[in-house]
Amino acid sequence: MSATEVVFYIIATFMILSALGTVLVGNIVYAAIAFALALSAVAAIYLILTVEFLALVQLLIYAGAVVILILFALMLTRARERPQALFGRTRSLGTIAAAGLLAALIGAVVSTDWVEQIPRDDIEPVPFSGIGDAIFTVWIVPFIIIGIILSVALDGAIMLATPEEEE
Amino acid sequence: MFWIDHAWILPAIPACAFGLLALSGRFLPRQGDWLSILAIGSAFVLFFFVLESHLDSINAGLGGIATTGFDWLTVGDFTLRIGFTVDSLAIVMLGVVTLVSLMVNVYSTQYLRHHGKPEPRYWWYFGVLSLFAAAMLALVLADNLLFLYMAWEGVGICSFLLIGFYYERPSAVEAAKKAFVTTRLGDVGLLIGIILFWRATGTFQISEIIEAAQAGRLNDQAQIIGDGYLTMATLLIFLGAMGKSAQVPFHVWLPDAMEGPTPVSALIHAATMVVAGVYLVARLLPLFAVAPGALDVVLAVGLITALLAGVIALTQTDIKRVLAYSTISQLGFMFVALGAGAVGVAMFHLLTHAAFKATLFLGSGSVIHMTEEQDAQRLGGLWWRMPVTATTFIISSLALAGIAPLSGFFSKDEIFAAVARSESDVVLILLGVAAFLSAMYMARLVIITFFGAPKDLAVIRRAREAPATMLVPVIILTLFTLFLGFFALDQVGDAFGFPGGINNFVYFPEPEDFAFSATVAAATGLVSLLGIFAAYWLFWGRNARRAVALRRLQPAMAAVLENKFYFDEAYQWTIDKAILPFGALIAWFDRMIVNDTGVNGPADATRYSAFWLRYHVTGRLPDYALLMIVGIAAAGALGFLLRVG
Amino acid sequence: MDAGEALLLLLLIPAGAAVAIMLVPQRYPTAIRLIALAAGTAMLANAIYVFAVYDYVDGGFQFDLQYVWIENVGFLKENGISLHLGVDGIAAPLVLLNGIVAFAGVLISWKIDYRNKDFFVLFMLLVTGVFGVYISQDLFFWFFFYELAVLPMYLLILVWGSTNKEYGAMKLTMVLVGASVLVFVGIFAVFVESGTGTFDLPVLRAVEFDTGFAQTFFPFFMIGCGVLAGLWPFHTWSPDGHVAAPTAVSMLHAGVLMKLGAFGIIRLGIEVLPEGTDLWMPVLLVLGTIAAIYGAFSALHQTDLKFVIGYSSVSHMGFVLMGLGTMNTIGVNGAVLQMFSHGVMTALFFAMVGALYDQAHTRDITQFGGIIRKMPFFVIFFGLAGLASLGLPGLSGFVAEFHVFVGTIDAFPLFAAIGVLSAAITAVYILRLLGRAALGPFNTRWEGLHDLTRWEWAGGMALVIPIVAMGVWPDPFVDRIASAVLELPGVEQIGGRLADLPVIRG
Amino acid sequence: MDLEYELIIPELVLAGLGTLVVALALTFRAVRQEVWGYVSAAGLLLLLILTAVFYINENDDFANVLAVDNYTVLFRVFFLGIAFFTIIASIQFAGDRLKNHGEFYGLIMFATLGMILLASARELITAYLALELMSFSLYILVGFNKLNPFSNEGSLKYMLLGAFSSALFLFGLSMLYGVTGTTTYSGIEPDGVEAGRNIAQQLGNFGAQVVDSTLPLPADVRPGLIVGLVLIVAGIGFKVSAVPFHQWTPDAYQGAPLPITAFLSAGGKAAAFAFFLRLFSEGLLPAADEWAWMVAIMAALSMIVGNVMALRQVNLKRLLAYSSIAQGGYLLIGIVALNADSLRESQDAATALVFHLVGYVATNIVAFAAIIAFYNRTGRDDIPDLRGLAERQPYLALILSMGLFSLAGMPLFAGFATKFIIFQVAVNNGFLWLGAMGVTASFVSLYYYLMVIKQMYLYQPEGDDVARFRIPLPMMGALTVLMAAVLLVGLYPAPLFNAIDHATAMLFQGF
Amino acid sequence: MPPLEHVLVFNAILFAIGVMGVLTRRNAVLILMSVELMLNAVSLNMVAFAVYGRVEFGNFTGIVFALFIIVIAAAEVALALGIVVRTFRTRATANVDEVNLLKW
Repeated sequence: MSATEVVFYIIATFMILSALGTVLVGNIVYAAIAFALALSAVAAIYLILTVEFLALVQLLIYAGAVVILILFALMLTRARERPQALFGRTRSLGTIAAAGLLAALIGAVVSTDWVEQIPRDDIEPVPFSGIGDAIFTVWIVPFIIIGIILSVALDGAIMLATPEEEE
Repeated sequence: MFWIDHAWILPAIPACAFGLLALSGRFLPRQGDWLSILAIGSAFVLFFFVLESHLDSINAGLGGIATTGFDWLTVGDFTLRIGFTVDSLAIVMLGVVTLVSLMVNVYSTQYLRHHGKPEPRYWWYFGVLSLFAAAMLALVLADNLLFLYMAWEGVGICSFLLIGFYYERPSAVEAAKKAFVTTRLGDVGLLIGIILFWRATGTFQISEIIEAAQAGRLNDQAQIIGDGYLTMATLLIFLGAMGKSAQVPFHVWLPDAMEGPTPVSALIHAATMVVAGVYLVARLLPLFAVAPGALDVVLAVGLITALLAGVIALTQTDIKRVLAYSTISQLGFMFVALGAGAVGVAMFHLLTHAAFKATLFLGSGSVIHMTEEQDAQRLGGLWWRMPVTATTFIISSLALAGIAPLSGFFSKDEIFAAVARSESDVVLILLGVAAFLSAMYMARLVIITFFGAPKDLAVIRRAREAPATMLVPVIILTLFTLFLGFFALDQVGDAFGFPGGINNFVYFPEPEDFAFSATVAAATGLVSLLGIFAAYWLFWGRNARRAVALRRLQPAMAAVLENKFYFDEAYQWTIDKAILPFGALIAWFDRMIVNDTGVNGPADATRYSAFWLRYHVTGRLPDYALLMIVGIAAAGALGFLLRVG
Repeated sequence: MDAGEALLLLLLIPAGAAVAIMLVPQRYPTAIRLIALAAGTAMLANAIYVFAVYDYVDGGFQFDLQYVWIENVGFLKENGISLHLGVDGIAAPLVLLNGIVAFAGVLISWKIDYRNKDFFVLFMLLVTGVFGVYISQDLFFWFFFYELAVLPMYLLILVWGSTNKEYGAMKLTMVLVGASVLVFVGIFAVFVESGTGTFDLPVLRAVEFDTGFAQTFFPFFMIGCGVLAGLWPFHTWSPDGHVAAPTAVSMLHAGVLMKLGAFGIIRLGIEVLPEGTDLWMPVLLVLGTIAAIYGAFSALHQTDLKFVIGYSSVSHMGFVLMGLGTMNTIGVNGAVLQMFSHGVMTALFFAMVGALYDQAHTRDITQFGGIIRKMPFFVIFFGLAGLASLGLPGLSGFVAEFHVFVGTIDAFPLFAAIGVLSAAITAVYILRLLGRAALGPFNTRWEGLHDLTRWEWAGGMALVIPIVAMGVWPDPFVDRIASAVLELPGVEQIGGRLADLPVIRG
Repeated sequence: MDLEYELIIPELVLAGLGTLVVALALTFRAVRQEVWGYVSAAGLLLLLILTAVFYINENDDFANVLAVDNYTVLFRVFFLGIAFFTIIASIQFAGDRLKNHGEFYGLIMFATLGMILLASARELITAYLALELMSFSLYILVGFNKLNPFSNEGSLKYMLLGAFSSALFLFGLSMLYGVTGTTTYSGIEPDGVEAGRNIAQQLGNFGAQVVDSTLPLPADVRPGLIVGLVLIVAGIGFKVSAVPFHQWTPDAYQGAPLPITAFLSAGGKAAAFAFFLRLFSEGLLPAADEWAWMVAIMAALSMIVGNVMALRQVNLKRLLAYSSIAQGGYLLIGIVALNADSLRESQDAATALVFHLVGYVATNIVAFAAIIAFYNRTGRDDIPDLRGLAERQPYLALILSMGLFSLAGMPLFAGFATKFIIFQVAVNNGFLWLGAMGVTASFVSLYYYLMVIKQMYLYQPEGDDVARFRIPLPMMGALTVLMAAVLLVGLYPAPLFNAIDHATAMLFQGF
Repeated sequence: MPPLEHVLVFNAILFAIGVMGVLTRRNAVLILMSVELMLNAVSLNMVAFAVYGRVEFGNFTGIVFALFIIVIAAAEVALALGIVVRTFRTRATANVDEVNLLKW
């Protein structure tokens, strides 16, 4: 069992724990922080999987932008001024259902022989540079589309969020 | 030989007359009664041509049976035929029908006038009369059972229309309905019987059916018609005959049918339509003969009817009702004759009965028309106010009673002879009782109507002798009543061109000789006289107190008699307590079970399920997500079960 | 003589009339009526033409006409779906029937003034659908028209109906469409099983279906169509529907629409799946007999004129089903005859009841009495219809019922007896009805009544004539019907049994 | 690499048009806002005509990820048509009740773009992005009535559940990717990669591997595949609002502004089905055994629940929402009937599906357009409010009832022909029970359509506003044209049917 | 390197936790966070498959997919927050189970 594996298991466990924190803690702000931690853990796992580029993006976009946005939202909706139960009435049922789903997923995951042509110990790291080429040649269409999506989302978000003069 | 092959012209003429009258009757002069008379008259005249050519064919040794017709419709090799046959049996009926119809038509021109001006729907009356004549003639001439059935129903509907002629009277409507429905009940049997015979033989042709039946009986090769089957079918047909001829227990409609105008009663409910049953059985007698037990049934029914009706007739006070019951009982006599297998005799009695009963009815019609009163209780002493009517009435009553040498004597005597020949003495004695009764009630009727002191001065003051147009037909018919009987004698027959007398003329299936036996004649004559005397002893003038005493002696008995053995009540009870409730039950079942449960039930169930199902869309987002996940988990599990594990 | 255009015209005239009426503004009700009348007359003439020109000596399907709709695409092969028209000896009289009833219906509904535009549009649609069903030779279009005939019924009853109309309309529509679900499924199955890739009926008729399959899917057609024919115990929609519907619609409905059901049993059931008849036709016969007696008894109890007639329709359609159930030439022939006879007769009934109801605003028999004094023609027409329905010889009813009984007794004497009995009960309630309402002492409450308007009179006449004609001279009808019935698969030919009796033929 | 941009001109133009309208509207605020509606409508119409005229009848693709074949072109025309009529129908509505018209019409066009891309994508990443493009635009549009709490709520639920479902969908995709190692449906390959790596082929190999174990493939991938398929079906099922992923539908429909409800029920559903069909026929057909049963269950549930729920509705939009759930059930039958063994039968199924889709969408837009016209006048959309419409505006009542009859599958109208075909196909391909269930369900549906029609024709107008009213000309024209289309499809569908059959033929070229 | 299955199991757990969050939380923002967790699990999956399977150089399918997912997620958050804020303006709550005007 190599060092990377040890590190992986530690980080993965940490990821799970903080994720649990996100969905379980009673305080919204703590939840947000746990959320950020989980995202960072994910970034770390990207690193372990030798995809530095994604790790970077993850840190920038998620742990950066998204978390900030969410904190803004929490403030805008004054979630803190009005402390209240954060769990709906479907809590127990939801947990059970999620557990059922988890069981199905794990069952599937372990009982499947996944595509694994090469022994996993001589996987060479994913080249940082190639990704760019791929995006701008092979995946050009999705790239354009994502541009449109972003503009749409932005436009929509602004339009919806701007207060009307009636209010 | 032309006319015997074209006898279909006889019914055709009055049919056309009906068409004309129905369409334009109102606008014709005299509302077109002459049209009807003309039609019937010409039919009557043509009857003689037919008779003549018939006799020719007989003398030519052609057997005197001619049939013509055309195919009505064809399905594959299933053919329905409108066919006419002329044989002596038909000839006799032709004569009766045309003659009586003509008389009644003439008579009605007066009868249906009130103080000289025609009653409402005068034209309609004559129209239906000629329609009836057409249907009746067709019935007589029909050579296959289907066509016969059609005509049969035709006369039925005419009787319905004529009984209900005064439809403002609820009683008339009721009577019409009763008549139609009751006979219809018999017709159910008739139709089924007919079709059963078709089923067995594949034809409706009477001759062929008889042939097949006899063949099936005679040579015992694979029986075409089994005995039980044959008897059943035959008796079903007899059911129809019972209905039309008002035999017990179907007799109840006939007395009520007297609601119709009296001439109609004379024509339809005495002379022609009601004897259609007799005619039918006579036509099919060979079937009855080969069907085991059928004839016995006919005899029994006839006998019972004759007795019951006779007894009831004794208690009735309404002239027409008495006559109606007497008709019933006389029809019983005819069936007895048929049951004894003596067609000729039966037809002979039919003939004579037609004559005297028509006379009686027309006579009573005159009385009623003049006095506007038909309850014998309130008449009386009329004989000197309207002597002609009285005379004719009395003559024909005597005829009915069977007093020699009137026609009735001959025919009834024949019946006795036939019965004596073939049946046991019990039957003979019972028949004697019936004869005694008929003599008695007729005498009673005459006594309380024409003799004794007038009971109601107003009535008696109104009474006048009927006008000529009404008298002439009556007189003519009386003449027939007087002399018809003699046609039974060979000599007379020879003189008039049909050798061997009338029974011999009506040979079917084989000739019957006029068997005059002095003993029988004496017996019957004696019985009749006894009857008349009994009537005198009980009802003449002051003797009436004896009747009263008798009633006081046996009140229950009297009640039973006066209520006509409770037949009507029984029927009423069946209808009210059985049939209508059953209809109600079915209707309820239809509403409650079939509709509200069977049809609305599922619909409501669906709507309610919708009502409850609505609540699964709670409007709360987590619930939505939950359902999605549940669905996915379930699908995953199912997938593993189905595809992997 | 394949003037198939005549059939196309049968569809185009009413459809075109519907469109034309749609274009006329509601402001001119008379113009609308006149258009409708013109269309009705044209249809009648056209129907008579078809009936008269049909050559029963050749028999078979005539006036053949085929326009391809979709073919050679996907699962559809040659003539996959095509507007294929044709008339055989069974359809010809029914086409005539529809022509007559539609014509009379137009006349009868002359006095409708509330939105008569919409009324006549829907009416014409209905007529189109009915014609279409009778003349379609393609399963798809058969079903198309079948649904089309049911569709306008809802609005017609809903808007112009009378008693408890919402319920009646909804029940009628739902029951009929629900029944057609079965037909729908049956059609699917037949198409697949046949493997011919076409809905063309002649092709499908030629296919030999496996007996097991046929016996499985025959009831889909038998019940699905039977419901429309008032098959017991699925009949209750019909009395309620009749009661609720406006006069002309009741006429078409009882007169023509209910025949579609029986017709469907012949077209889809007997012709396409003859292999299933042995198993199921006896069932149909039993149900038909039950309906006959059951309807008669229910009618005994009713006091609402339309209910009486509605249940008598159930009873008479029972005769039709009986006749079909016998599966022999005479019975089936009688069934078709009865379809025609009952169609005209019941249409006349409803026309008259409507005429009375419009004035009296009640249909309760007990309320009336002696109205013959005021409405002689009403009573005459009504009486004629009544006599026809109780099977009086000389009128159409007798010919038909007699055939049915003959056909039935050959196989099932007992049922024939029941049938005849119910005919007798018919006499009871018809006469009871006449005696109560039309005859007897005049009820002065009805001083105000006047006799039929000339439009009603004309409509009545149009219906009386065929009743009498068929009763007196059924040959033209029987020839045509027999030419088709003798060809029906699985129908046993009976009659003329004497041929094999040595004793008779010497 | 060089890309043939001429192949996707319509998409580019559409994107440009959308941006243009938004930008212009933001720039010239003074101009009457209706103008932008007419501008975009005109642009769409032009584009529509051009697309229809230059009907590319070839099987080509753009950058290996966008198929440009008959199927694509058909749906281009289809979606452009939907957008056009939606905009026509919404001009008056938006003028009376909405702000920011520029964004409104622009978003409609972006959504349309997403739909077209969705129909033409033959690669999962592209498809996913197109899906999100459409969904985002729709999220915003549903919430476009900013001050109306219903609108907000609808939008919120739609948005969150949409995100949730797309996450599930993505997990499914990742599973699929893990199993097959690719995201391309089938056929043409991305450059630079050796041939033979596409979903269909991989799955096919798995099938083949049972018989021939020499192939260098993993022994058993079925569990992962099934879970992936379950999640994918769930994700798409959400978009086509199939039971049990349907509950957002009535809320979103009722909350959204009426034209958007129409757009949602027509375009959104149609696009999802176009994607569904292409993915499952081009890509996943070899694994039909693994998913057919799921879709069958979904179809059955949708037909039952949708129709039964609709029975007791009082709000027209909600009623139509449930009816569209049921219609989704009928359409799913087409997916179920896809058959790995016989391409011909599969193509029949595909054709039938698209056929019914077209018929249903046309009819639905008719119904909604009529309701919009009514709503513009009265501002009410409950069923009892329709009372006496036949008196107040007979033409409208006629159109609406025709539309409803067509939805119920009654003859003369599109609904009858298309339903007949799709059910027949189901039975042909061995799903008699589904066909029977479909017929029964549409029989039940007749009830609630009739209830609506009853309101219009039976009762007299009530309330304060009982006057007759007129419909603006463009709306009238749109209604008439659409109804003509519905009648045409119902009475002579042969041309359309043939065109669709040619289009769907493209889906089965990879085999 | 850890075996692929283990990575996948962790992803699955992460995903399930996200699902649980969506099902149990009532605050819209928290639900959003849970969705983000699910998305992260997905992209991790993608990357894992891409890396452990053969990464097609010049193609990078899985990795690119993950990249796009991240971007979309960000846009999604932005949009969602816009809507949440809008709802909060009209309804003064961010709790989804109090937002149930539309039901049945």
